[in-house]
Amino acid sequence: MGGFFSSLFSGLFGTREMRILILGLDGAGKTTILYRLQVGEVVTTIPTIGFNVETVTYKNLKFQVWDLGGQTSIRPYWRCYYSNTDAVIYVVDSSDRDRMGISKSELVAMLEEEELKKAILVVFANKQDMDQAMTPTEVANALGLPALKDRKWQIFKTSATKGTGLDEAMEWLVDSLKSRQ
Amino acid sequence: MGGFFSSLFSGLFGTREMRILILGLDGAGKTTILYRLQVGEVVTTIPTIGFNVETVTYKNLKFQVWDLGGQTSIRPYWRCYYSNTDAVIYVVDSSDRDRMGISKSELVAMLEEEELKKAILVVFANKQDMDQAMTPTEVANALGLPALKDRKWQIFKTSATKGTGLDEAMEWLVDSLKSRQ
Amino acid sequence: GLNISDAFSEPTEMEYLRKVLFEYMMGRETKTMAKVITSMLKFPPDQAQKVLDKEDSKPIPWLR
Amino acid sequence: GLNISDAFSEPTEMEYLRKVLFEYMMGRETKTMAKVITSMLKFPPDQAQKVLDKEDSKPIPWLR
Ligand SMILES: Nc1nc2c(ncn2[C@@H]2O[C@H](COP(=O)(O)OP(=O)(O)OP(=O)(O)O)[C@@H](O)[C@H]2O)c(=O)[nH]1
Ligand SMILES: Nc1nc2c(ncn2[C@@H]2O[C@H](COP(=O)(O)OP(=O)(O)OP(=O)(O)O)[C@@H](O)[C@H]2O)c(=O)[nH]1
Ligand SMILES: [Mg+2]
Ligand SMILES: [Mg+2]
Repeated sequence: MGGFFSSLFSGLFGTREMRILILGLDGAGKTTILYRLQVGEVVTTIPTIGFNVETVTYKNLKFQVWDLGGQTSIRPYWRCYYSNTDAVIYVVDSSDRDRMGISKSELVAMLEEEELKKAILVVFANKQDMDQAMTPTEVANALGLPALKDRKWQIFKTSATKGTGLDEAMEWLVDSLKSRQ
Repeated sequence: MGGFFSSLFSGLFGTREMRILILGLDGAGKTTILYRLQVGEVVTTIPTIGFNVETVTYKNLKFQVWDLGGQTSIRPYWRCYYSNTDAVIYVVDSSDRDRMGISKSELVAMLEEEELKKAILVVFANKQDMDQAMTPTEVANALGLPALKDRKWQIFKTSATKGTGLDEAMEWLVDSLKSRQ
Repeated sequence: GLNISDAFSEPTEMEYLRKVLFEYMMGRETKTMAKVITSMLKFPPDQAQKVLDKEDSKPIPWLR
Repeated sequence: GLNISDAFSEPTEMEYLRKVLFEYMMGRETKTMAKVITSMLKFPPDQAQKVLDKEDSKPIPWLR
């Protein structure tokens, strides 16, 4: 899609489907979140080798939401999906302390990409229902979020399986997308 | 392409381009032959990883000629090209006595395919300019041609580099295709 | 799934796949190329069939 | 050419490639899928570019 039509459609807010990517390491809960958002239920997932793409309607806004597989060997192909992306939902398994560093590297690499320069970032500190879960503040620090420049971002504590925190996060995202215009 | 249009066009002989495959082991001389037929010259070849497809005009007839790479690892994919084939030019390096058995197996496997049931077979006993070259009769026997059933076939001695024998072979092929109906 | 190194024993196959895919993606001889691709990558039969049916439904595949 | 076992260290990649190719061949999200394919199979830059240009020239790729 050329930039001309993109701009035209961004102008007529509400006409163009917003494009959202759900990214994060394998097992973080991306697919669970996608279907929580779409059908409001917890579905049984298998590791995503490829992607899921669904239309999600939230507060009368339509989103085309892409949930990409997060396994190590297919992470390098995330970048092929960046074009025309309005927002990234970055999902972290808050109980997976060992891989917080890897999660940070992937996030940093992603945010360096030109095509995502204007994308809004929402981090889901997921699996908050687990005992060992790091707090959102701990997660934010581990990912280096406070140091981010020129980026609209926010972190939310979520539990995709319990269904907590998702609404607040989506509400913030919708407002941010709208105010960005 | 559906069978309907194929038949329709076969009926209007001369309208449909005939489809010809050039097959044979790697190094047999297939690509050399293709370009000999098309431009009348010996071109410098490299092993074909993939295929070459050219339109060859012979005696006012147009052929779509496919030259498929013959290396062991890509031979299994020859069969993907069989559909709607009118004739197969099977090229043998007559000086390659060691691999005559392999060449036979590949030929036999090919002729068993349903999609080639009606295809005419022309064998080029190629590289006749070489001292160690087997005679066409020897090649024919080594390939088991005399035992073929329900198959219109002929063998010709050729040298693609010297340019000998190709005319006779093509003449026979054209006549056979015409008389076939 | 199959390991790709089982599927492709030689670099030749990789180069071949690339060549065939390129032709397919450029819209040339797509039906034949589709057969090669689905067969090289061992598509499950139902998916291979869907792909080939799709080819047949393409507009004006004149003497493809 | 590159050996495919260098290119794909894991069976996961083979399955991923199959999935992406299937979507591409079924005509879904072809531009994005083309990017993944040319990048997984390490198309030479000029060929990758040709493929992507071809995608851009396809009729009515509405909000592709
Ligand atoms: N306890 C807990 N488990 C969760 C939560 N969210 C997801 N899970 C579980 O985590 C596992 C992985 O979830 P998925 O949604 O498949 O993970 P993914 O991020 O899509 O993983 P890939 O597809 O491999 O990239 C599943 O067993 C989920 O049920 C959560 O908030 N709390
Ligand atoms: N002496 C002699 N050499 C020939 C003849 N025909 C082909 N060659 C040579 O044989 C070698 C292989 O020829 P190609 O035409 O590339 O063989 P091919 O059958 O296309 O091989 P692949 O593409 O690997 O399947 C080249 O060096 C040719 O010049 C011939 O009639 N006589
Ligand atoms: Mg998943
Ligand atoms: Mg050749």
